[in-house]
Amino acid sequence: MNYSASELMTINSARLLRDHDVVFVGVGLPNLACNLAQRTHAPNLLMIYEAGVIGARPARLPLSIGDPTLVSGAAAVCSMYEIFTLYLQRGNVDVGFLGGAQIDQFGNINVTVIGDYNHPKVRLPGSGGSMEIAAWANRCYIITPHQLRRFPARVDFHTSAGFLDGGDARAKTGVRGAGPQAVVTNLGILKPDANGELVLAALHPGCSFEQAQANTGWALKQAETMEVTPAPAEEDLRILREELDPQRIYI
Amino acid sequence: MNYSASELMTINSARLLRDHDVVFVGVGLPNLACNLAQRTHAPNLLMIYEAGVIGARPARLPLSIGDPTLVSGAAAVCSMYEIFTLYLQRGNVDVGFLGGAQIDQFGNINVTVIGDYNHPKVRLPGSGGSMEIAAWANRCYIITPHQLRRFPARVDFHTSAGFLDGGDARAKTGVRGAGPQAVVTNLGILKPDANGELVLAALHPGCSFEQAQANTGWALKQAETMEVTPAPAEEDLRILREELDPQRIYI
Amino acid sequence: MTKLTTLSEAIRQYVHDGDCVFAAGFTHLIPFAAGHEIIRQGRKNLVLARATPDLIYDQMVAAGCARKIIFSYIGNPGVGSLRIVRQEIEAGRLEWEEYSHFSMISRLQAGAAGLPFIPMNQTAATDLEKANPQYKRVVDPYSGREVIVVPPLNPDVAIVHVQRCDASGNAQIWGIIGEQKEAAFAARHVILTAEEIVDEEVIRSDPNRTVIPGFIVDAVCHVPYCAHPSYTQGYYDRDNPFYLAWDKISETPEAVKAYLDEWVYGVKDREEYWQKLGEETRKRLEVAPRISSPVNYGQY
Amino acid sequence: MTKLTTLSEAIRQYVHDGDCVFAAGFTHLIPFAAGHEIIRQGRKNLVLARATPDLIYDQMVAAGCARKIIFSYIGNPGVGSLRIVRQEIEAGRLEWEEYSHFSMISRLQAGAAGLPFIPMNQTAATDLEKANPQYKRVVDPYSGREVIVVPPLNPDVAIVHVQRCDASGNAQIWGIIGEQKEAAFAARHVILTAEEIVDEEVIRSDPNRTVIPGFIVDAVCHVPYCAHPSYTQGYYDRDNPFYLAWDKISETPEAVKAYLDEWVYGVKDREEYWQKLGEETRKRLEVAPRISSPVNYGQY
Repeated sequence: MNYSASELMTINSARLLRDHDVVFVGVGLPNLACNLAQRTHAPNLLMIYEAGVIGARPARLPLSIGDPTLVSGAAAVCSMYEIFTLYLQRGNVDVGFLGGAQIDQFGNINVTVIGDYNHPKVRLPGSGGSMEIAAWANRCYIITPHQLRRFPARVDFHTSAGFLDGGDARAKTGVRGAGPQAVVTNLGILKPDANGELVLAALHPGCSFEQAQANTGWALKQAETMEVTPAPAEEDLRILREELDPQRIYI
Repeated sequence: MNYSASELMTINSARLLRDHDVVFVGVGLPNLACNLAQRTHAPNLLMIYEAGVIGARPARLPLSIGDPTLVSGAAAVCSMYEIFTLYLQRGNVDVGFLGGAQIDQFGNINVTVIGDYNHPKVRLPGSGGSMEIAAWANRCYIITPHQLRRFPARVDFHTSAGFLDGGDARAKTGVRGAGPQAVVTNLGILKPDANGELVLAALHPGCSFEQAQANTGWALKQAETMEVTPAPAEEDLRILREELDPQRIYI
Repeated sequence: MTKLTTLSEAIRQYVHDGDCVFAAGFTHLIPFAAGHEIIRQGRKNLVLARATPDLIYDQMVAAGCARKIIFSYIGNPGVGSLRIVRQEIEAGRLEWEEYSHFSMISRLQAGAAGLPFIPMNQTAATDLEKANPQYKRVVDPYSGREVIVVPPLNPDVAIVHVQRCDASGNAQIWGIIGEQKEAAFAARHVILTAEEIVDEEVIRSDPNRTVIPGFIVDAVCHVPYCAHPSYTQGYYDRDNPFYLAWDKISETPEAVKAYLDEWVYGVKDREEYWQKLGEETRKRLEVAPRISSPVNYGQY
Repeated sequence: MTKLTTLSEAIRQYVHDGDCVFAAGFTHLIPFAAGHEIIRQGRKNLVLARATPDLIYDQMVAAGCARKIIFSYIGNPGVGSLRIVRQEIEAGRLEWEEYSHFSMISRLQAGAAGLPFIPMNQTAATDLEKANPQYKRVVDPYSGREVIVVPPLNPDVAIVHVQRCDASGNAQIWGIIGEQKEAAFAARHVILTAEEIVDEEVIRSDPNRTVIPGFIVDAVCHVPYCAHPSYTQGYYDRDNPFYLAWDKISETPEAVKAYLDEWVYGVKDREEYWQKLGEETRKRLEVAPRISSPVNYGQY
């Protein structure tokens, strides 16, 4: 069976979602993953969008976080201040999805700047919602291609917190969310160990530890029980290709 | 011409309102005064009700602060948190009306308790909105019958601030509103002097300083220029009696 | 996922002796039927929180349900004194914790927003601040001046009456919205009572009207006329004569007992209560329609 | 009292060189026509504040209107980089002040609420806090733990696009409401642009839908299609091909100049712009109706 890296990451991300999860969804692959999960094993998944949309039922693939298709037919709309207070800060969000230009050994994320903040070599978009999502969602998932430049040992800038320097550093800050629980890449899945360090927990079919290590900027450990992810099911691919992204914009 | 004390107080209160004033209205006499002003010299008066109603156009006399007649046909409705933040605390309210079981020499108001707070002799309703209205409306007006027990030299409890102990005591707190600008009674009108002390500034037709003094719990001073208020106009009385309170509930 | 249940079952499951209860609704949508059901089920030692206790808490206090009241204005709105709450406070038989409206609603806002405290500007009136140790001060780090702060209020259960909701609890309210949303988000459990349970497509035709999302709701109860003698905008009017009558009833323990016996203990549920009110009262509270102009969300 | 005027006159009167401008709208209702009019009138040294600068600020920065930008996310939404803002920041030619979305909107909320600061819980990510001295900390007097605070943002002028309002500026919005209300209440002056100016009876038929009351509004401008290439819920769709096209245009100064010459300086106003877009584009952005279920307010 043939599938793209995006399809592989989307399907593996969908598997991490549980029925009745309240998910803070981003556009692109997270949106596809949530819609896929809802059509398969998590029919009661509740999708919340940063723009203030609750229980969206997009009739078409949303092309931006504020696409009007998210609103028509949604259960509720609220203001931006409300989505960050009543929903996120209050602890009503189970899952947040994050991406990042850099993700480091302890799951910290940089989407702000490459180089010095005040004299940026590359100026990135900045936090948007990610600083608070990473802090306050019960669980966070990161979807990103596995490339060496994306996985440095340390991020240039802490836009959002993973496990900081590891150990109990995150817990000591009193932040409510449990932090990044998985990083889904095109090679496998990284998960934090007891010390908060991202270790390789699963490989996708046909991928090797050596590939993962070659694309990771620190000495990558393996989880005690290394798994191989099941290959994407035909039905999952059909839903992605025929129903969710027929124009193949993201997959 | 015959008129009641309530009519007299209402008409004199209405005169204090200016066109385009944004008024935080209470039910009862303040509501009548505002509606009278709007039908006479202040057609652009904007009425805001504590329950979160902006630009109300009540079709009947509202019997409580949350009467549904305030909402039907209003310009806007907002939450209670919003009425106190976006409107009052932000400084968008020109005029607030207050009443009180006790009003003292410096315009401080008590609607909380007679006697000791923890062992109340008479437990009154408490602040409601009045603590913040007295602090943050640009101007406050008090409507109350002139009775000795209502005008003690000092209130038992500072529910809302007038000029505190006088002088610059209020200004020093940094509170934005200018405080009580007039107390309209059935005998006349008290206004704060430069020291914040309430002095008799006007008498209604046929009322005397001696009457006012006899019903005031401190040595009442007279303003430099004492006025006699014009008698209620026939048209004002007609509007009150025929249009605003035909069942004579408040007047 | 349906959360439909009876009010009696919802109260049984989510209101326990000793709980802090927030029966929401600023002058509008006051869930009287829920208060009556709590009385019928004999709950004790409740902490009753509401900006304006209104007749609902006066009756619950009279029935012996409460140990403490948290409020910002105790009056019979538009009528006068709230006799029973007042008398119990004066007699030292009821604990109380008191705020201004703004600090009361700020506590709920902090509770709903997940904040450890929320600031307010000073009012120069400091006696309540001295009387209630929940008020504290914090220095504004920008100006060096002090602001007043209050801690979050997170009731064990909020009871919120709404005009319409779907079976999952996505709820729409119009007219005075008071603190309905904040109460629901602040509370640990949420019981909705609704004039109408509608198809979810009605709710989803106007998502901006939704004040409470279903996923924070525990129980959805179809209780028409739940708010009588207060009102529901567009459904029925405030029963002002009853507010006046209560002023008399609450003057004597005998009259209060007779009222509770007849109108609370003596009826099974709100439907029986509503029928018992009689044709004339029901007729008097009817309102003629005044319909909103629709808006277009567009098919995208 | 009517506040109707032209957009050109409103910009002339309420937007001055050096002002802090908040052109509101989170992904929706972005007042592009107002941005273009500001460019045409040649304003300089503006401080441009918005959570997401979007193409509107990219174009205003390109046209030399801005000295500084206040933001929480600089991207071409759904497309990629916001090239001009990014390049001016990288080149050190544009000052910037940066927040997360939540702290950005908290600044507006503090500004709208009249508060000297507003708290947020900690996020454990402290680099932005270190980079931006506007962030400060305050000790929660209840727990002894620190919270993060930001000061109010009070722009000189907010420009808010709405679906409908009356001539006095009582404005109704549906779809994503973002920070429209907070921006209006926080700002010293408010310019409304509206798809439709309606009779006040339309507004007053549904007061709960009103987000901005007219009395805080300075100017009301009837500007259909103001938000293109962003969108107005129920009126027209987002012009996604233009968002993609801007990614190419903004690669070279020549293409940007040609764009501004043709589509901003080269047209008189939004109506000319909209006609110039052509029948095909206009047709492509049309949306079929999807109407809200009405509600009943009742005649009281």
